[in-house]
Amino acid sequence: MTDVKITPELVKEHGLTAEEYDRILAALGREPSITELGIYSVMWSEHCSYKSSRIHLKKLPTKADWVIQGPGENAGVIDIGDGQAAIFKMESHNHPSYIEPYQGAATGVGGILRDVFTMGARPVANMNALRFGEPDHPKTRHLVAGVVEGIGGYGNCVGVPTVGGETNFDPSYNGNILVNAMTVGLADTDKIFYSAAAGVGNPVVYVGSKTGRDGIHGATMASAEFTEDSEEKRPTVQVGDPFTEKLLIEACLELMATDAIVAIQDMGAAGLTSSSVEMASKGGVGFELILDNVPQREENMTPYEMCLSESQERMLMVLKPGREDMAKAIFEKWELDFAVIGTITTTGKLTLKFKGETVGDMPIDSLVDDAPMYDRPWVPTPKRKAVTVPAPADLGKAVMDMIGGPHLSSRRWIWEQYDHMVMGDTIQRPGGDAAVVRVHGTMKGLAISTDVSPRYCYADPVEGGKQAVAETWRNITAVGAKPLAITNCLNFGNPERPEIMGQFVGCLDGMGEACRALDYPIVSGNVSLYNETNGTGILPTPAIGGVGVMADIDCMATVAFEKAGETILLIGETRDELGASLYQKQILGEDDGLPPLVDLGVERRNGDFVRAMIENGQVTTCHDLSDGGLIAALADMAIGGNMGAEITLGETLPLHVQLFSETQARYLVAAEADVAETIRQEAKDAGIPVTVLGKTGGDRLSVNGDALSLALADVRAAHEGWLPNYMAAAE
Amino acid sequence: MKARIHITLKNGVLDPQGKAIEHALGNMGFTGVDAARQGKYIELDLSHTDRAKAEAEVDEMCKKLLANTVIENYSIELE
Amino acid sequence: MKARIHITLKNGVLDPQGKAIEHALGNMGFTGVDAARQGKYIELDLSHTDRAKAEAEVDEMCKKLLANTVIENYSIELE
Amino acid sequence: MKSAVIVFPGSNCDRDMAVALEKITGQKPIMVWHQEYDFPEVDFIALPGGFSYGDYLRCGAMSARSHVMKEVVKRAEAGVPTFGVCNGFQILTETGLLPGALMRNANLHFVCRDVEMTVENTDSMFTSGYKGMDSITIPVAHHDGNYFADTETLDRLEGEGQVAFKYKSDINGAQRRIAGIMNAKGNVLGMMPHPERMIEPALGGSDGRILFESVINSLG
Ligand SMILES: Nc1ncnc2c1ncn2[C@@H]1O[C@H](COP(=O)(O)OP(=O)(O)O)[C@@H](O)[C@H]1O
Ligand SMILES: [Mg+2]
Repeated sequence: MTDVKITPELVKEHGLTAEEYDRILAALGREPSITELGIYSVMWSEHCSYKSSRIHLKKLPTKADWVIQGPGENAGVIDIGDGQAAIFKMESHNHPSYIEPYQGAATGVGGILRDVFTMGARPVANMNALRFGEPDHPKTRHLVAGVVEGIGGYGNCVGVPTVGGETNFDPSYNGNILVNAMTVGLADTDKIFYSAAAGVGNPVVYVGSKTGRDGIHGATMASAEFTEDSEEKRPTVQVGDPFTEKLLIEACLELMATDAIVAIQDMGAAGLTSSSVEMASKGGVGFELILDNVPQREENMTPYEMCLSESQERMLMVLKPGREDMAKAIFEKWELDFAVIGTITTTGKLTLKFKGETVGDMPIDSLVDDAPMYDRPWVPTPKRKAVTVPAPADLGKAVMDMIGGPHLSSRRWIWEQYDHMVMGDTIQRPGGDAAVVRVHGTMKGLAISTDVSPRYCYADPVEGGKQAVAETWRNITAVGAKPLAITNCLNFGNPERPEIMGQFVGCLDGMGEACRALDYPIVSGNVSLYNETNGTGILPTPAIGGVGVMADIDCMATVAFEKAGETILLIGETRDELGASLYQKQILGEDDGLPPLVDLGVERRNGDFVRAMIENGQVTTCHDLSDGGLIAALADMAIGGNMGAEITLGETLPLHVQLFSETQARYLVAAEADVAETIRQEAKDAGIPVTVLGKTGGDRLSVNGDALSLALADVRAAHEGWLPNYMAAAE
Repeated sequence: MKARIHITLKNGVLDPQGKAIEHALGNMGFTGVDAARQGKYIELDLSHTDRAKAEAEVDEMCKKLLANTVIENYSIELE
Repeated sequence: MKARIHITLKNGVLDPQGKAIEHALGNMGFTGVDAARQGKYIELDLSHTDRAKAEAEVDEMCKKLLANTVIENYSIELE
Repeated sequence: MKSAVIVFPGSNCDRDMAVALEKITGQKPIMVWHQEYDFPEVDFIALPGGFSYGDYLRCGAMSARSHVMKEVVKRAEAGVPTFGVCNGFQILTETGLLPGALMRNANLHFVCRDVEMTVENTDSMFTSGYKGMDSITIPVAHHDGNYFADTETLDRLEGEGQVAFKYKSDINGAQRRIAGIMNAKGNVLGMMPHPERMIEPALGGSDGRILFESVINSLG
């Protein structure tokens, strides 16, 4: 069947262990051909098989009455009422973006868009969660520029608004940046498409771009730890073609409006191989593919290359018999390739033919179910001790450094490069707690937020995992929406190290606990391991993307102060929680102590209270407290509304603790005095801690008179200036 | 001295622009175009007088800024 | 036959890309660059056999699509 | 008002334009796919924003050479109000219906944000509703909005009242901060900002709506 001899070296080059190779021999009852070896290697890679994470992912809560489809399909699906569904997922494109930031990030966006429209959804919003190395690292600026341009280049061209995200800098990402992209789409609940193939004899159809030698072995690369010289090897990176993607979206949605499609799946990592194997496996059928029929961009492509190519903008479908011509006409109208490349069989095998010969014949089960699954050894992260965190030498300077520094400064420079308004439904633009996108043609809104605080996850994975989920929940609540479900992208170091595996297990435990307590299940996700260079892992970074719904976009809150003389209220209790805080890390240069405790009962109680105030129209100005604590939130609100504030804090805790503590489950709201008084009463009656802090107005931010008094203009200049100044500075 | 730099996509790298040009020319009735590729062309005016030094420096500029050597090739002519 | 087409901005048309290159090279410590201009480079594979005809047709392609003669000049080499 | 929205492969503000037209005129526009160039008579033709043909080669270049544009040019020359936004503006310059060209933004970055503009001529069919307004706010979202024309053309545009809008501050390097221009007859307008994105308070304001209402009023 093959003339390439399979040597132990070749097996190793394919990232397979000797033991894994033995499993292949057992599954086939013979030696694999080179094409088969390649296919097993990608199917069994960490990226496709989740071999280190599967055992733990199973423990996550994935069900609720409103969940239509949980993990396991291309994206998760939730019911948002009125016969409509929100479909969403987040995915990483970390390694490719480090090697070629523009194309890596661009193709990351392209890939996640396909995951969502594959299911019949029109994509309506993109988000991006980005982590870069320290600003002073010589590569950081170039990576930020390229990644942001790539995300914009792709999303803007496709015409899906990029409405939010998050951006962090930390030395642990110096050699391993994280680029996590999320897409949210909308569909009717009765028009959702799945990937399970069915119908023996049905045609298997390839549509989209032609196949080239792009990113061959990209999937295995994404699972291999970086070493210094992988930068030198410069593996083939894929180039995205957003124009073709746009055509593909329109063509697929047009075909989906008919009844021709039995099953559909995008070709993502490991391209044709993983898409056909997954479709066949889910449907319990076999696939026979005639590789000669695959549209090819380059000459003399081998079966190996065609099966492993990661060329972008391609989809695989199973059609009902006799619908080929109608489908073909649609794809030709959109000037896309269309080819029948195979049929569904009863064999339970993936059979590959090329030039009249069989070049591969593998049991589907062996590719999926026999994939190795590891219960890797892990050790729990040692518990830290509580610490007392001292006051800064100069309070005003500390506040200015934080608000005008890399961590809290405005990301305007980023989001202004993204078209965040196309499609005409962006009701809350980037810069607030959650983005809000109107459900087209209705008064409903989808609220979306991505969050995680890697500092906390590093200090205490369980609390950090809880906090990440809770923070998206809180951000969605703060705009007035009801959080419904989440997707995630779990970025960690090398799982073969027990400490890293311990972080992973801990974060998942925490996430699961929070999801259960908040009725906020996980419906899709992605795992990216081996984010490590020369043995140093990234901070554990389980990025969470939350989605919620509001019934009426006219009852929505934003962070900006609206009117002078309004009363500012703090909902929730402030404790001395400066361990693992941004203040401690940035101003004192230390990272120690316990991260803030996440009390999920309190989180839910406070959040439900705040949401009700927004829903019933009492409050239109609200901001949750997160990194940087009270003073950071207050500054955001003042800058957003171009209006100062004057507040007074009591003496129960030291001033710097009250300003910088990152105690969870807290919100700032502003309202007219009489409304504020009502709210205060209602909170008290509900047993929710509430404090009147002061009033909006003026052109300064002042706390306790002169204890802290900053000109708003200076605060704004620092906040808005840091990122553009940093990016404009000489390399 | 003048440097003329051509930057083209490496073999096998997808060239969406070239593909679109091919297509558009076909639609406009130009039938004889089998393939189109698009690259960049950069001209630099240099104050160098030493040719060898200029060449080395322009090569460095290409590597460090002008070309994206992950996906692009470049060639330099000095004049 | 192959056509190599250079498309450059006309004199007097501000070239934002060229300016940015100049600037970036300066920042990176390359001192000898007095000016930079960025243009396009397009290669066409032609099925023509008649050189004169090919030249005329490529010229038309440039006029009608490849160059915007309001702001750009073009030059054609056949090979 | 009967209107048509021309759709090219890669247009992506076609739906936004159609929604705005329907909301404001009360009538669904017809969507004209670029290959269906034989479309019914309409009172108003809109070329929407987006990335037709991926903005490859030059923004708007390939669309401008399409069959449907031959038809649009014919009708525009015969006096049908024709309106290009963003990519539509780029297409209008590429066809020669409007002078000049739109180049890469001076800072090379895509820019998406609200911009303040002055209305330079409030006597046109597109802008009469802006009489008395010192400044209006409409969002931009483009990579190539840097308007260029030679000095003579610029002087003529300004002298003849063909400049419709100017940015109040420089956002993309455009000569004389030009944001939108009209042809000599005043029935063709091209502009970079997106009025169809500013038609209701929920989207941040309604200044864009006035433009469409002006056209409706002028048609009587
Ligand atoms: N990469 C990005 N892309 C788009 N928007 C971003 C990005 N990074 C941050 N933002 C936006 O900046 C604002 C502040 O972000 P962040 O500080 O993470 O908010 P929060 O603390 O409320 O989670 C949010 O509106 C967010 O959507
Ligand atoms: Mg927030």
